Amino acid sequence: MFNKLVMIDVFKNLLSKAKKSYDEFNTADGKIGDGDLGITILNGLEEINNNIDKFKDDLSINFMLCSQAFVKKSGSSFGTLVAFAFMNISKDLKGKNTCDHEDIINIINIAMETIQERGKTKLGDKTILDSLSFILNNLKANKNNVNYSELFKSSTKEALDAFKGKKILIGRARMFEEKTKELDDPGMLALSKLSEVFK
Amino acid sequence: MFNKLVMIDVFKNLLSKAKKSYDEFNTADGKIGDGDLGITILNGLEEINNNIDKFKDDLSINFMLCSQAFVKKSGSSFGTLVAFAFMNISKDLKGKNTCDHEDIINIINIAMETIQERGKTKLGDKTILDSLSFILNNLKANKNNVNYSELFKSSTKEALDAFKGKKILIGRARMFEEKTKELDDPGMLALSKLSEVFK
Amino acid sequence: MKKIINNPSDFVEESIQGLVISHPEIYSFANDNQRVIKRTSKAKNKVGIVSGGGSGHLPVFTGYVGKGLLDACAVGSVFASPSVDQIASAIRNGNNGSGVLCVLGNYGGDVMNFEMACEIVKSEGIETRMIIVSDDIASASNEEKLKRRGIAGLIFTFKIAGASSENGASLEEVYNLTLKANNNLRTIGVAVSSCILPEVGKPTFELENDEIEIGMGIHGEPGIKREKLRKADLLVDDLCKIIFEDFELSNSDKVSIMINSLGATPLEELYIVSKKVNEIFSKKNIEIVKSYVGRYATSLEMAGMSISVLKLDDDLKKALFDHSECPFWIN
Amino acid sequence: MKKIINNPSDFVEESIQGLVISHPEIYSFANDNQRVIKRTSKAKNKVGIVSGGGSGHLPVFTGYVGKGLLDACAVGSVFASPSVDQIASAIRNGNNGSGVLCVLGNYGGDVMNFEMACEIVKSEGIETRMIIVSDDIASASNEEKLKRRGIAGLIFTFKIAGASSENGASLEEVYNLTLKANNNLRTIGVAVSSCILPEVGKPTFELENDEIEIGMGIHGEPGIKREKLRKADLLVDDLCKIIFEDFELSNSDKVSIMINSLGATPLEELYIVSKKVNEIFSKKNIEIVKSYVGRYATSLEMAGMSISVLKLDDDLKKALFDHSECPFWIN
Ligand SMILES: Nc1ncnc2c1ncn2[C@@H]1O[C@H](COP(=O)(O)OP(=O)(O)O)[C@@H](O)[C@H]1O
Ligand SMILES: Nc1ncnc2c1ncn2[C@@H]1O[C@H](COP(=O)(O)OP(=O)(O)O)[C@@H](O)[C@H]1O
Ligand SMILES: [Mg+2]
Ligand SMILES: [Mg+2]
Ligand SMILES: [Mg+2]
Ligand SMILES: [Mg+2]
Repeated sequence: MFNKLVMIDVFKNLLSKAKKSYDEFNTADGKIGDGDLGITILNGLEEINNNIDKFKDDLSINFMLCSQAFVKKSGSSFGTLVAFAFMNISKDLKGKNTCDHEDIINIINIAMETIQERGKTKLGDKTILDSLSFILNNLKANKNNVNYSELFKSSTKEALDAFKGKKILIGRARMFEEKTKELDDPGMLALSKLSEVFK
Repeated sequence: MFNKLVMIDVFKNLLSKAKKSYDEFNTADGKIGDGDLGITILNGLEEINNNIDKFKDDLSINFMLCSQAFVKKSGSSFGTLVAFAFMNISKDLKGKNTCDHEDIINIINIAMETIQERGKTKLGDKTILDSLSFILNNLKANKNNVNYSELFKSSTKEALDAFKGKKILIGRARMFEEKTKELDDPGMLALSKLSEVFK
Repeated sequence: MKKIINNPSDFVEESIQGLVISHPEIYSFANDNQRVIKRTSKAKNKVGIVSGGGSGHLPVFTGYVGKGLLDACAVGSVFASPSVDQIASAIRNGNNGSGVLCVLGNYGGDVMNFEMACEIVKSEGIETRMIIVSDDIASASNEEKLKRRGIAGLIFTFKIAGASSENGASLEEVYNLTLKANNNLRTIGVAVSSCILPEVGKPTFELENDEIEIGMGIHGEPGIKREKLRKADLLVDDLCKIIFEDFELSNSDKVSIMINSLGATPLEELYIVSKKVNEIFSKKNIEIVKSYVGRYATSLEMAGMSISVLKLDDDLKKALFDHSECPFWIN
Repeated sequence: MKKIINNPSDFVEESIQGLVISHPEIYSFANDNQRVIKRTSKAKNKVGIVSGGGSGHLPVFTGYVGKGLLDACAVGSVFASPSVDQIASAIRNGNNGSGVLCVLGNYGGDVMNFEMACEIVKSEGIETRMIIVSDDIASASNEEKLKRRGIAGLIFTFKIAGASSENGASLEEVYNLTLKANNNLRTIGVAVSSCILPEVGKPTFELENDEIEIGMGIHGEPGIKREKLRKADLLVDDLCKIIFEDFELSNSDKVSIMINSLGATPLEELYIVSKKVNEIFSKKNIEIVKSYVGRYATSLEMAGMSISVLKLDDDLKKALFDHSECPFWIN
């Protein structure tokens, strides 16, 4: 069950993972973009952790804090999309202190809708949207005794594998055409690495 | 005896020496100035050698060509002073095809006057003027069977030695005060190195 | 590259404070947001022109605030979009009661944040339109021109929008003229060495000693190809070929060009480039009505340059030459 | 530092050709000399203002040709004085029948060549005076101010001389006002990395990764001391101290300042410096009437910057703000 304490734990772990993967994320982004994905993720997570003692039982408040952290610290696409997603999740969770499986499905759904709307992305463009859709499908397929840690890890990995050999169709990467076939989308890669911390 | 053929020979040798000493002169000048003394000397001598087939028996014409070469190729103090000196020497040698010992004394005299006038330099400022004055004195002291090569070499070397421990009092170097005591004046150093080619 | 800075985290704040304190007659801080710069003498009854984007590109973006150019600008962190808040404040401050045209470069974060900010101010009664500048040939094919990034050509659109609004045009009219400018605009750039982000402290990318990158973006995003460094004339030939392949220009056309340094590349080199560009255009009988040569859109101390071409008609030409007041644009 | 150039030996010719072809309304070649740039619209009946010096410092020297600034300029090779011929031609071309003021930096080659050129044109009936600009505090003690080099402060003297001549002052009057400007002028600079001469192909000097050189000249001549790189505010504090020790400025004084990049140092850093300078001066109650921040006198792609202070009286202030026309000076 997801609640304030789990959320605090997750974001602490995410931060330490982001520190370790800082160079890897920047480098992956640098191959096809401006090389700031590590900065974006680290800055956002640091700012969340700076505010983690403001976390309340009401998860809505916490997601709003997370959104504000990314708004404040990031000006890159990834950070902006995450900020918008957290904001919409926050709105949806108003008054909620815990999340069950259905709520988690709902959260992923909201994130995906936000990214589609704001990022003007479609499924199949080889972005974080596709990683989320693998998570969503697996969440829907497994309702009992879910090991979320394993599910996130394997879903984001599956997504990476599924898109090997496909072109990235959005963002800065788009212009590299063939070259992007061999490369992982940096955002999808980051989600996969970061998923390793889920409990 | 100094004539057109000797002059051609001297300038050919000076050029090959200047090529070898290019870095040394730049570096010496770089310690206290803008590091272009090697460039100045090499460019000027290259331009002279480019025009060396225009040399005539009339030495006046040749010195004017030398002056024009330095005017054209150099904008640094050393090159400008040399250009002015060559011009005044040219004026003085009008119609002359050969120079004897007294003429050579006269040439050095004219060069020194030019430098004093144009460069607003005094003897003792630790510049090429002082090297020339050592040459002049030795020319005056030795009138018979002079080995000019040796005389130029030893005079310019004496000048360098005499000014060790003294401050440079003119040009860009002046501002370094104490530091210039340990350093040779780059112009004096260049004259000393270049003198090694005189026959 | 050694930087003359204080704490890297204060880099943006201090540099825009310096901008405002150095030119108080032109720039002022918005009252409600220290990342928003507005004109010191606010305009009246004209369409507001607002931009915003990452820092590290001065004079882009905020340097172009001034009469006849931008009314207000939101200042992001180095190479990062300003936040929705900041952009919304810039729009409010740039609004003179006649609607606001937002002119921005085509970057994911910027576009999303501007869209959001426009939605917010709409609910406050401010009408907005958006021009997403997309002049960088290297960043997408001609068929996908709308997906191209915005680089040095941005400045032309600022000038056109600013002049048009100053002349009393309506939001619709300003939008249309600026859209025409963006459609008539092409830029192709080349980077020869990297810059260093103050917070990162090492070069964003590395190029070999004899390598250049055609089409590199102003954040160090990879370009279309890495090639050998070659003589300026050959390079300019190739760059102009890329422009002409993308952009049909004919005999009687009039254009303005901008030869822009990414930072470290000195004016002397830009003029060597400009000479060749002028020769190439003149051979094609395309008239260069005006050349801008200098540092108009930079990437900190990156070395490299870009060539921009704006095809002019009478309206665009008039707007380009109209009076403006800002330390980075000479009429 | 990779250069976008053709043959190094064509560097100067091509860059000034580019300058002229890019801004034909401002600059023209002299008919008699391809190393002399003159105003496209020649002035009438005013004192001519002529400068000259080495290339590699754009906009200095020749970029400042234009109405209200220089009438003509002789262009030397990179970091080298123009020849006597070239200077004499510049004086002839800059002469409008009312005598010519030569304004140049204090460098051995330049001074000697200008003196010689002045003698030559005198025999042709052109009256000249010379102002040898000497603003660089680092290059000589206060007692020997006349021996100081001329660096970024040069531009102030161009502007003052140009404005004064444009207003119809006599040669004597223009000379006196420009001399006052030179006496009221101080500059102190710092280099953080070297440039590369096109013909040499390697850095003129090397600084350690954490080293800066206070007082380095614009040709890479050593400065007064090598120190550790430090925060911008501390550095500016020290540089201002050097200025105030040399130059008594008091409570009610009005000044103009120029924060000049040697080339690679970006505008953002200059504004961080300008912010601090403004704060320091404001604490001393010295009024900064106008700040110029940008690349006014460069050394190719050298990194570093200088701070110049011009103390103003009413005449100087008026001349500073007078109208002028050139791509590198905004009124
Ligand atoms: N419009 C979009 N829709 C979905 N995902 C996107 C979009 N733009 C970027 N991303 C994701 O973010 C990652 C890049 O993030 P980031 O470095 O922040 O972009 P940038 O620096 O170009 O603004 C991409 O790999 C992709 O997964
Ligand atoms: N005014 C002067 N009088 C005599 N010699 C001078 C003068 N100025 C320079 N020199 C000589 O020239 C040398 C430096 O030459 P150069 O590099 O051409 O100077 P710069 O580059 O500073 O113009 C000095 O070492 C000195 O010997
Ligand atoms: Mg990125
Ligand atoms: Mg980014
Ligand atoms: Mg020298
Ligand atoms: Mg020199």
